[in-house]
Amino acid sequence: ASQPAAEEPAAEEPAAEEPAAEEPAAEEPAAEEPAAQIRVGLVTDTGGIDDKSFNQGTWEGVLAFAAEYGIEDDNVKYIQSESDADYIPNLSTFSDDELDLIVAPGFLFFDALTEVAALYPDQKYLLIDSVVEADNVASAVFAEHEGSFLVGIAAALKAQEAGEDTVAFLGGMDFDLIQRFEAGFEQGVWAVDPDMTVLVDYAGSFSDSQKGQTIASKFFDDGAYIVYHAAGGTGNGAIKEAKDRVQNGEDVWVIGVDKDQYEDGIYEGDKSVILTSMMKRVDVASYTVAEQVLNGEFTGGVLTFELSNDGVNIPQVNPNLKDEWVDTIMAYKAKALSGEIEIGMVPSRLQ
Amino acid sequence: MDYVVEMLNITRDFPGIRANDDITFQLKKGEIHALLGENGAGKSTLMSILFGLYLPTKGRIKIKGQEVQIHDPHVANQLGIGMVHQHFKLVENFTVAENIVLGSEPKKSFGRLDIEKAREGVRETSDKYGLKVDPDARIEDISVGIQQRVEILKMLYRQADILIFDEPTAVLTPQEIDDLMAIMRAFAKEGKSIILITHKLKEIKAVADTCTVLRRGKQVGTVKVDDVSEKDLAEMMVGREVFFQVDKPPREPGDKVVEIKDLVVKSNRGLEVVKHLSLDIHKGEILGLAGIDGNGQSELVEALSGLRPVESGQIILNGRDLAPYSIREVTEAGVGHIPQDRHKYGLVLDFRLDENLVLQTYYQAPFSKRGVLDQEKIAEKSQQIMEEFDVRTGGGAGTVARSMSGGNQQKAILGREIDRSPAFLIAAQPTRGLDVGAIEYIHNRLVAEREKERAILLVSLELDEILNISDRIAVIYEGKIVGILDPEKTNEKEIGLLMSGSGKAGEADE
Amino acid sequence: MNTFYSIMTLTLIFAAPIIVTGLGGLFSERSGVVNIALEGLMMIGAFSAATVTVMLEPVTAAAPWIGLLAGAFFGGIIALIHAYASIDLKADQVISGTAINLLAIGLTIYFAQIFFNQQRTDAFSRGLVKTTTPVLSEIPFFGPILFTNMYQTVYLALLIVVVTWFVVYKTTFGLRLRACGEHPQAVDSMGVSVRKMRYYGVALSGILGGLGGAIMVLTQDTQYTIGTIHGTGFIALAALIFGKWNPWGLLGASLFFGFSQVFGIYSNDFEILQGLPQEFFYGLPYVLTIIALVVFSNKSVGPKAAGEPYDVSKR
Amino acid sequence: MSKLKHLLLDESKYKITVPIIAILLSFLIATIVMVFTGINPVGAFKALIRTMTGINMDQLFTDKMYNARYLGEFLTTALPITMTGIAVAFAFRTGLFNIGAEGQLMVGAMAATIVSILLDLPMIVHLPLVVLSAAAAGAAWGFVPGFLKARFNVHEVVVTIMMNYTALHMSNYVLKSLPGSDQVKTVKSLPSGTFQSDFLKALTNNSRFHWGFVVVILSLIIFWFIIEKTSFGFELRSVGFNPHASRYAGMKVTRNMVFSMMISGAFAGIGGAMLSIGTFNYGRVLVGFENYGFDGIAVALLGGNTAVGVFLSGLLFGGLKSAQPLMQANQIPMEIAKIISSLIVLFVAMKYGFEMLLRLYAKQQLKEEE
Ligand SMILES: Nc1ncnc2c1ncn2[C@@H]1O[C@H](COP(=O)(O)OP(=O)(O)OP(=O)(O)O)[C@@H](O)[C@H]1O
Ligand SMILES: Nc1ncnc2c1ncn2[C@@H]1O[C@H](COP(=O)(O)OP(=O)(O)OP(=O)(O)O)[C@@H](O)[C@H]1O
Ligand SMILES: [Mg+2]
Ligand SMILES: [Mg+2]
Repeated sequence: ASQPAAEEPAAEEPAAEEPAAEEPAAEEPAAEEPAAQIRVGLVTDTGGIDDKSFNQGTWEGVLAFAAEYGIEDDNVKYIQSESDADYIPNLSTFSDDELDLIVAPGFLFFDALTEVAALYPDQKYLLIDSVVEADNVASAVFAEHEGSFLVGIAAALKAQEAGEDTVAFLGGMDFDLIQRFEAGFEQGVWAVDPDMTVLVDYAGSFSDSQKGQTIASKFFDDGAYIVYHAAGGTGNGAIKEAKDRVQNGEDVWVIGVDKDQYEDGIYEGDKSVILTSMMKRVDVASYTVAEQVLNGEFTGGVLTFELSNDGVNIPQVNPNLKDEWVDTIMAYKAKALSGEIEIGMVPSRLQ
Repeated sequence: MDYVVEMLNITRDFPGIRANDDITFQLKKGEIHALLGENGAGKSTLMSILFGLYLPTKGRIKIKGQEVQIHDPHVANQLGIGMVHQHFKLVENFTVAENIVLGSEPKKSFGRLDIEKAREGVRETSDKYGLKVDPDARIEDISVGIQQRVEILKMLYRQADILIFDEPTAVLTPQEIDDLMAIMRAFAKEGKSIILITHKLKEIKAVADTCTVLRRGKQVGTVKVDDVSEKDLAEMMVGREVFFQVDKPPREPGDKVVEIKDLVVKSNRGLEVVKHLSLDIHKGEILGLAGIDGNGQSELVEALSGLRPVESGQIILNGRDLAPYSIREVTEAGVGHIPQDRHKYGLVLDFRLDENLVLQTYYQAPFSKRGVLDQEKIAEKSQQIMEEFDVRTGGGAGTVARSMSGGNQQKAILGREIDRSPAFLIAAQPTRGLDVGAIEYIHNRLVAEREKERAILLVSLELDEILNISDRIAVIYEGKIVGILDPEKTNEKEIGLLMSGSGKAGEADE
Repeated sequence: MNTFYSIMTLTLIFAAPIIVTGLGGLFSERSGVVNIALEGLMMIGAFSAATVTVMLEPVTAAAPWIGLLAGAFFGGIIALIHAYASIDLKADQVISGTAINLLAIGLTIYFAQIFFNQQRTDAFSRGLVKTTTPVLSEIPFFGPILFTNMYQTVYLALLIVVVTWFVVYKTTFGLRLRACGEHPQAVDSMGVSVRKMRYYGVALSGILGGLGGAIMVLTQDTQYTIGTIHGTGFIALAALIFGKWNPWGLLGASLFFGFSQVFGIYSNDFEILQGLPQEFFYGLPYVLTIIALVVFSNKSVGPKAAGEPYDVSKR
Repeated sequence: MSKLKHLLLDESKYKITVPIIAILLSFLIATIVMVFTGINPVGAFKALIRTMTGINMDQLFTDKMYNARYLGEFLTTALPITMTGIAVAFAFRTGLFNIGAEGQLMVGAMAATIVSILLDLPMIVHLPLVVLSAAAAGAAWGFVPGFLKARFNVHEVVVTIMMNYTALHMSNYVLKSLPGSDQVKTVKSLPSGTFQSDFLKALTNNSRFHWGFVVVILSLIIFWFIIEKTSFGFELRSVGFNPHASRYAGMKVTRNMVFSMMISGAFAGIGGAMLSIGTFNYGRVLVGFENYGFDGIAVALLGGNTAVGVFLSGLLFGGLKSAQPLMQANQIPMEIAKIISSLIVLFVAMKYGFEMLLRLYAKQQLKEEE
């Protein structure tokens, strides 16, 4: 299996629909033989490889790739930016070192990568979440609205069961990337129950858990039963608020984002406030492109990760979802894949 | 042995200076022992050693026959030593009682301060010695004289029987000085022993039994006060003959230079403290302004030098009204001002001496051309003032003012103000805290300026000084001039009466 | 009304770390040592508390409370550097404080990398938990504000206000402490060691600053990161000045700061305010502080000797 | 006595020896911390050398040994913090503590961005206009604390801290409102309004080194000239040391205090231009402070608040700052660089302590000789 060895339950999933690249099963190296080597470098933003988010996911993809193909430790490295002023120098450092693939996670790298990619036309780059039009850059984009649609359905089903009529969406920053999460979520909710209220707020930051907690508190006080967050570290505050309230006897839930956040929501034994999560597989993106480079198949251009190739999805295991709900969700997913349902990218408030 | 304090062969070094050099000081029980010396002679240092603020470099101390190590003031307190410092050590926003008990507070449970008990203790002690002080008054609201009583009460509250007074009269009015002298005598009679540091020979003659004289850190001698004259003491202190009377040739006053007409000035608190005051000062004249502190002298001086706005009235200098002028315009119009607080106003202590000497003129030619300073010209000017006014420093014109001695700082200010050749020179307490040598020099310089046809206003709390060098004496009381006197034809008594509002009882010690 | 109660409850929660840290600053400044290092002390406290909580969580349910103690302890330790520099070595207190702030950024994240191999601590799974007190929460008005979904550390903060007021104004220790900030020479000449009093003051500021940081991370965050404290120490300093170095004034000022932060987040809910940009609400408390400082400027005199190294020979 | 001893004991050289001791001691302690926490310190020094000289110690005598880009990037990093260093030093020399360089830098960056984006002028007019507007914005931001201190006696430290936050939120709002901006940045500045230089880029192997360095050098000279040489500087210093005596001497205390803070703010504002039209060429919406103000305090202190000192310490702190990514890449927690910086500040603040120790040492030496 070439599935990234991430910690989440999803890692056990058999790689039925591995995205984009062909399965290089035949080339799996025997342990004794020295494996073919490429050098991969990740330039992080100021968050570092342990940010439980983008940088970490991307790095896990790189590590999984290295483990799978026997790439030596020295050949995968990362360099951390101390501020955004470091993006260009750090990308340049790896470019000067002539690494085979240089990965930049996140749209924040757009300018820096545009500039550096032009200066080093012989280097290969991967940019996540944003598109740089250059032959030597692969741009990975995700259909966040599609994944969010699925968790919207889960939220509505759970709320219906509890007799609640309000759910909420907490966004990091109010721009089109995050608005896609919002759009998908509300469509999912309304697909199940058009009368349900979806509260929306944006924190203006991806790293302010204090604010996340406060907004979640506000949501819950205003009657929200479930909060879906697409806010990185800010969302951790929302999870904390839910945990506090649940331990205090209230019944509230949070839907995680980017990876399976079940663990983060555990408040007692193995009980978690995380209803489900909208997984955005950045690890798959870095893994896939690294594989392309190793196999000499790197083409650059835009790679889209979506429902159809499991680039976005809900976790394989959802202890807090009833099986019948999962079935319902899968049914909607099939409709979306078949084109029966169109999932829009713009939230209703902006239409 | 009947000595209560014996400081034997005390030496104390500071970086670069030996402040006390092998000094032996002995105090008998019930005695008032004066400590005399020029500025920087080492008096405060010696007493700080006794009080535990500094440790001696060498030497031994015995208290009541016991050899002791006084390594901090707490030990001194326990040995019964109390000190009234030259600058009061009172917490301004605390009450009298809080200040007095600080450090040895009566306590209740939970470490609570027993303020009732404190108050009572204070009242008891103050009643016993007739020091009328309200224990609940805040320090910032009471007069300097009362503050000093609080300092004294602090010692008494701790049952001190060895009392040190460092220049206690410098800040007091004549009446308060008399009261203090009486209090000291009462203490001595009761068996307390007193050390009195002062520059005022008259006071030594008035209350002290014994006097120890220091000069440049060395002990010159210890004498019975009754056996010597003021002149003898002064000579011991300075090491040469001293003339108390300034040699001042008589002269006819010239034209009016300054005309103060109907001047009204307000204090910081917004009260009128100079009330429709009128006064003339003539060319070639020293006009002495006598008065008890707080009768509007400071505000008058500040108004004259432009530092304080004038409410109404005029200050006419050679025909021009300065009242609406800014400080700089007043300065440029030819007013020189030796300020009373030389550290606050007179000098930028962190500047070099040469920078201080051009403090008002730095922007003018030749010191500055098109906004750029000419260091050479500034250096030349400093050299000239330093030579002319005998300003002595460790490192020449480049010395930082903070490290200069008080006397030399004052000479530098005097030199700077006189050198600007002002038509009108205001000297506010120009000799406060200085030793007789320095005082003599400054008096002579002021008289010399008079010879150069300048108008000089001398503001002083010292009647001696006023009587000594003034050509005319104006007495100020509650913001008004209440009398103009001829120094030849008046005496301290008459001035004193006028200063206290023509002698009406009760008003003088407000 | 619901919204009102929510805002009030959150205001108290936001204010708690400001109050506790500000009181720390009060002890230090009352003793005569300016403490601009509060921010750094909070960081140290928050880091220690988060680390201890993460490590002890599997062992004991009391982990967050032990974390609070650890925060206070390490805050106190680091404050001693400030004390040594500014009391014994007569360093400029503002500069020494600035250095501590910078040091705290470096130290906390450095040790996070050593302990956790990442630039933040691991996330603790619970931290402190909001509680609704039975019975008391039924009290009209106060119940929903004070006893519903409230952290117990808020009660702790309010308790420390009372204790501080008592210590500073009612005890002999307080008398000496205040005197040190006003006129250290006076204290010294009465045989009380200024050095010792100032060490107490600064150490207390570290203990309370550390505790403030610990409260902040355990109630308002899920792990310690470089952004956990985000300027709250400076806000505490402003609250101290705004509150005129008085525990009750400080309480009021802290509530004001807490309120304005919460209000910024709630501003969307009020229709008339929706036209205003979020940044307006983010910036408002700071602008208001400046205005308040100006309005109260004539009386806002802090401890007179704060900021000056104590010099025995100074007259 | 050896030469080194001589130098150590010379009181007049304390101004130089104490900062050097502070630097050495800081590095020493940081090394000890690294060793005790199981980190090999060699990598940290290699990273520092590589960023500050461009020489890669791991690739000596290969074609990858030298890369001028590092040098260029390091200098680029040093520029804004040298500017905030000048700002803080200038205020210090006039008796004020400017902890608000951060905010002044932000509004400077904001103003530079606005003018460089919205105006389309020939470079000869445009660029100076951009720099001046950055200076003006910084000065305006410095005016507030200066004025409030002078007029209402409100402590400048607190006001500047508040002004920093105000600057953060205001400039974020303004930048986001500019035409074409998104949530995190503005559109690019017009080339005529930036410091960017193909020549300098080529010279330093495509680093972002830019013409801003000329402005920094000029600022250092202006700083030195105003403070040391002019009667205006005399007045500013005098007011800083003793406002009472300065008023007595006829100087306008209020006005001078305000001027001090404004000039200081202008320097910091130009520091902002170093970022927005130098390092970057667009305006950035910031999540939080970037500590340029604190770096400036460190630079000013270590540099003894003199022009030459600020120049040298600006380079040192610039090096420490730009070496951090390489440190992290070498498995060294990059915060060690921050620990070093803060220790330097701490030790410089403790200078009296060091001077005391040196004097003690001198005394001992004398005794031994006797
Ligand atoms: N803390 C100190 N450090 C260095 N030198 C000092 C210190 N205190 C006093 N000196 C020096 O010691 C000498 C004696 O000073 P001291 O204050 O004892 O004089 P004094 O006789 O009390 O003077 P005054 O009449 O002005 O009060 C002076 O030359 C002074 O410069
Ligand atoms: N800390 C110190 N270090 C060095 N010299 C000092 C120190 N403090 C005081 N001096 C010196 O002690 C001497 C006397 O100082 P002092 O302050 O008593 O002067 P003064 O003219 O008597 O002032 P005051 O008006 O306060 O009585 C001066 O030579 C002064 O320079
Ligand atoms: Mg003295
Ligand atoms: Mg004196």
